[in-house]
Amino acid sequence: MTIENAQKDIIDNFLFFDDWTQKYEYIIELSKDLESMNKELKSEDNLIKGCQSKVWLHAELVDGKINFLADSEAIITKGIISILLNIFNNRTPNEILSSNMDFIEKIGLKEHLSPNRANGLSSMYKQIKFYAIAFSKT
Amino acid sequence: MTIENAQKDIIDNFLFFDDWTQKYEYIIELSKDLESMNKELKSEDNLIKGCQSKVWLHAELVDGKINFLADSEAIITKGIISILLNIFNNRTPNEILSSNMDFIEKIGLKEHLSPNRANGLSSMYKQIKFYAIAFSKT
Amino acid sequence: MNLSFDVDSIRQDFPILSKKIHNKPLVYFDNAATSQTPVCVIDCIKDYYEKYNSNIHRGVHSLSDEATNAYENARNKIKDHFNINESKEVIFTSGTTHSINIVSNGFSKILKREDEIIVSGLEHHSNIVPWQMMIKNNEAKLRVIPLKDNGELDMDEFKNILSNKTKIVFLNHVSNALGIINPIEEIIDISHKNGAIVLIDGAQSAAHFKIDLQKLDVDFFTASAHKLCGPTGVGFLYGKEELLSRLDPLMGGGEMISDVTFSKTTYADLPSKFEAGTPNISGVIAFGKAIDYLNEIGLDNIEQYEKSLLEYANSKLKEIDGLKIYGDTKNKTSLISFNIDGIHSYDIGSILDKFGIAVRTGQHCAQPIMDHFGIDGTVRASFSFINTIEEIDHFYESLIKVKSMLS
Amino acid sequence: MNLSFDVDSIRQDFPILSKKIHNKPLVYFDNAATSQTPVCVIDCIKDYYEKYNSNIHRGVHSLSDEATNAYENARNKIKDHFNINESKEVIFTSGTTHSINIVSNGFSKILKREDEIIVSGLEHHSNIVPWQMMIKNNEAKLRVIPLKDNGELDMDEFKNILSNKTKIVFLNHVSNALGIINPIEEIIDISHKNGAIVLIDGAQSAAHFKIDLQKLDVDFFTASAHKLCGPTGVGFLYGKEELLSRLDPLMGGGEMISDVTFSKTTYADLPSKFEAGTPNISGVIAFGKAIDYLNEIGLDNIEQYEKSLLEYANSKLKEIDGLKIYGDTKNKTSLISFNIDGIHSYDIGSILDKFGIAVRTGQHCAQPIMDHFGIDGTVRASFSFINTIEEIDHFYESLIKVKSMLS
Ligand SMILES: Cc1ncc(COP(=O)(O)O)c(C=O)c1O
Ligand SMILES: Cc1ncc(COP(=O)(O)O)c(C=O)c1O
Repeated sequence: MTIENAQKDIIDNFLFFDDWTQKYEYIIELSKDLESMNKELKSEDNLIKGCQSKVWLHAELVDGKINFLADSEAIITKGIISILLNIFNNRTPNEILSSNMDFIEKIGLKEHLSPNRANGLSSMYKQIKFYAIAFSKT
Repeated sequence: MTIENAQKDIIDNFLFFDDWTQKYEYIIELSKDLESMNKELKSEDNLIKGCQSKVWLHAELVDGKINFLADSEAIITKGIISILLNIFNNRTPNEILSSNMDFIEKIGLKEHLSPNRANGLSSMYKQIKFYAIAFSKT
Repeated sequence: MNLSFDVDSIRQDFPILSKKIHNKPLVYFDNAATSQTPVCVIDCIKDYYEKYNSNIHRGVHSLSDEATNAYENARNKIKDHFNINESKEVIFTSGTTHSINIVSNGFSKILKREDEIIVSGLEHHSNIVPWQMMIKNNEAKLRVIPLKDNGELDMDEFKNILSNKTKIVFLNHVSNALGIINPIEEIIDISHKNGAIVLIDGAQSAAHFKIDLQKLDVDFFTASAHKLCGPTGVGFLYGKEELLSRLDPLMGGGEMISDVTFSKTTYADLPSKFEAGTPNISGVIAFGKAIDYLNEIGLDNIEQYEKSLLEYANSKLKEIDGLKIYGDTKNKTSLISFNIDGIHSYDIGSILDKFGIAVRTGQHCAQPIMDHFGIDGTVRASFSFINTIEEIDHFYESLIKVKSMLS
Repeated sequence: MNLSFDVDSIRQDFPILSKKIHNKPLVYFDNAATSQTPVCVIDCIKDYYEKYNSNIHRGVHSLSDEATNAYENARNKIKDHFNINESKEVIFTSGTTHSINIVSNGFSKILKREDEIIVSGLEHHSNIVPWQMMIKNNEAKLRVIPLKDNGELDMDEFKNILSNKTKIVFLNHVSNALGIINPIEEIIDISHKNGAIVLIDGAQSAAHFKIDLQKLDVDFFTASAHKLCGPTGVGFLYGKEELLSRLDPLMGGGEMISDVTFSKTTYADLPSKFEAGTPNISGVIAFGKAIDYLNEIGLDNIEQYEKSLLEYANSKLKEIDGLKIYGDTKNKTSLISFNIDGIHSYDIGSILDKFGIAVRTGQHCAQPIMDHFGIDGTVRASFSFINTIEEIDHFYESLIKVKSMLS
């Protein structure tokens, strides 16, 4: 499945919901799917700056694809990370670099895209791209 | 003549004028009445701070009364000084200290009373009072 | 409920209160971050730009006169409101942070290696960093008044660390993170007896009760307009004339000098010395208007009304299982800092927003206080006289829903 | 006359232009001191306080998001307008004076005793004092580019004093006292070849023609919103990222740090490092709006129209016997600084005010320039795109009357 298709799937999933409560309940559900992250990986180095709740993101290149591990203290943030990793995990650097984040607006989570440092989504995406750039050079 | 009466006289004089042009022409006339000030008296010490055009004020106590000498580079300022000295020259410190400046508003020169540092009238009056205080202590 | 206080009619003064957030009426509980602005203050700014916008001081024309008069008039309003001795002791700044930096920078050359500065453990960032920057220069020592378990300052420890080495004592009047009102009268008194100068940060106090600076006999005091129903980008620093005169200015520029040649500069008198460059003219004038507005309502009325809001909110919130309030002491302003067991403050804040409720979450620029309680942050609901009992009920009910969603 | 430029309809955008001064229509020729404010900028401020006033950054609620977005959006507008590489190179300040102090203070620890700073002889106070304050600390040397008889910088002398000791070259783009446009392209080029950093003060230039900072390759640049149709109390400092990163901040406070404990502080990234405390949020947002407004009219149109105003005013004023213009050079903005033989500038200004005409008189915060011409001050009439040929005619006729009254 391409990144685009994965994003479409998520948009479709969110189309089911009538109101924000259901959306948020779904996000909270998704947070539970997130693969757990080792304590050692929750290091200063992996901490993403610019998020109000702490967010850690770790990446490794395996067979040309990037494996992400991430976690957060806040459950909503965790749910959103889970959505992001659904899309960006196990992709090649190039796939990631040619992606965009328009789908966030389409699923009605635009507020999480704000440059406001309280919301970490744009910081997370930046960091994911940053890893992609770094690994595409290796 | 008391200070109050001198102020009344000036108010009366200004009542003659229909418009500001006449008032200003009168002020310019008055500037010529100002007793000339010796160059040595135009010293740094006698310079009044807070006026946009340079204003010097010198004072001496003679027989319990204060003799003022003043000058300015700007003719309008000089005219206004002339009005002030008409009122405050040759007065005892106490006379000066119990005076006020309401007449300025009455003759329509209120703009010159503004705390704006460009206009020196309030600074001049302050300085006159300052001398009065100083001499009342001697 | 205080009957002399008509909150419904007061709310009419605040255009923003008709705003909808996610289709819900805005419930603004972030007053400690910035206050909302009454229409008279907004109109005052509009009026300035429509009728007498002009650079001030040294201008020869009428507009400049009008703007200068209004600006200096605002200075007098601050002077009167805080019972300051002379208007030249009021320095307009761009806010509390700027004010504090003026003082810390000013003392940076006066203090020496053996000297000590005491800061409370209840401080906002803005109160710590300027002093850390300062002691890099003079190697003075920064000492901290520790907190007791409940979040109050440990006054015994304060007396212990205070000595004749102490040159400056420095703390906020009210903690922005907890709302605790510090015993500044006692601190000023003891500090003065030890020969130390006291700077009080009134950013969180000035909006909530009347303050008499001469009576306090404090050496420096500062607050920000944007927390006092005024505009952003303006505040004031009060300092005793004799002390202000001793300090070098933080910034150099027009107006703050009386004479310039390329080889020498003479500083102008107070307050100009500290007001380099074109100030926030409309902001200062509107700040004056905001002070008028607060006085029309009356700070005593505000204090009383807010106290009743706090009591009500306290009792409601304590009904919620697992909700823990930090700094729940007797002497505080209408602010509640809390957490709910097992739920992150960010999650609570995000979902409250969906209910139209604006609270702040996180560390509130006060990491050391968070460290004291061993937590990462709190939810901070800060009330003001524009809030109502009904809003607190809505807050309570929303919290119940948040809790059920998140646990 | 430029036909594509409809000054009458533009004047409708400025509410203050319907003001009467002493019963005469306001003729505002003090644009160099502060520009007037179009209704869209006033409405933008009103809108902020009525609809989304909130403290920015780190807020979890919608209002804070909205305000933060608008604030950062304004940063992008400044970036685009001045063709800056990255938005984090745009630091919001309280104005040009503040900006300059950030740079001079930042370099104060970097410069050493043997180092030199070159400042032009055409400077505003704000440009001299910060460096005088700075060299008190590091004993660097301040050197001055002298003026030629006509008021232009003596470029030969500049090349003479420039050496490998020169670390910083510092001048205004346009002189506020005379309106002369300095050859900054050449100065930047020569300075860079000598390894010196250049800071340009654009307070008097940015309103009058288009400026491309990447093309100029200047190291630092600053301007004030209140001279750009924006509000008071806000401006910006541009700096190349690498240089800004090297400088310590002028002020410490919230937002400008990423980590605080009582023992250590880590500065945050750009631009936050230099934006301590709550900024002038409404001011910054309205500054962005003002930039939009100027771009709607088009700075090229403004430049051309103002040029025609200047030419006309120049030719009229020169008809007046005994009137002497200072800095009457080819390359200047629409500003005329003059005296009339035997009459003090203050007298001229006072009486012009009675005719509704606002000019500035005195030294224009530029005593050294006055000393250069051996005068005490001038009358300064500074025009902008809101002025008309008819206003200049009225100015001319009023000057004739002033002259007859005063001589
Ligand atoms: C050339 C120049 N530099 C600096 C300034 C100071 O700007 P501000 O007062 O906005 O800080 C001015 C303002 O008059 C100016 O004309
Ligand atoms: C106690 C305290 N001090 C200082 C500040 C900083 O004030 P400003 O951001 O207006 O400079 C704040 C603002 O949050 C505060 O709460």
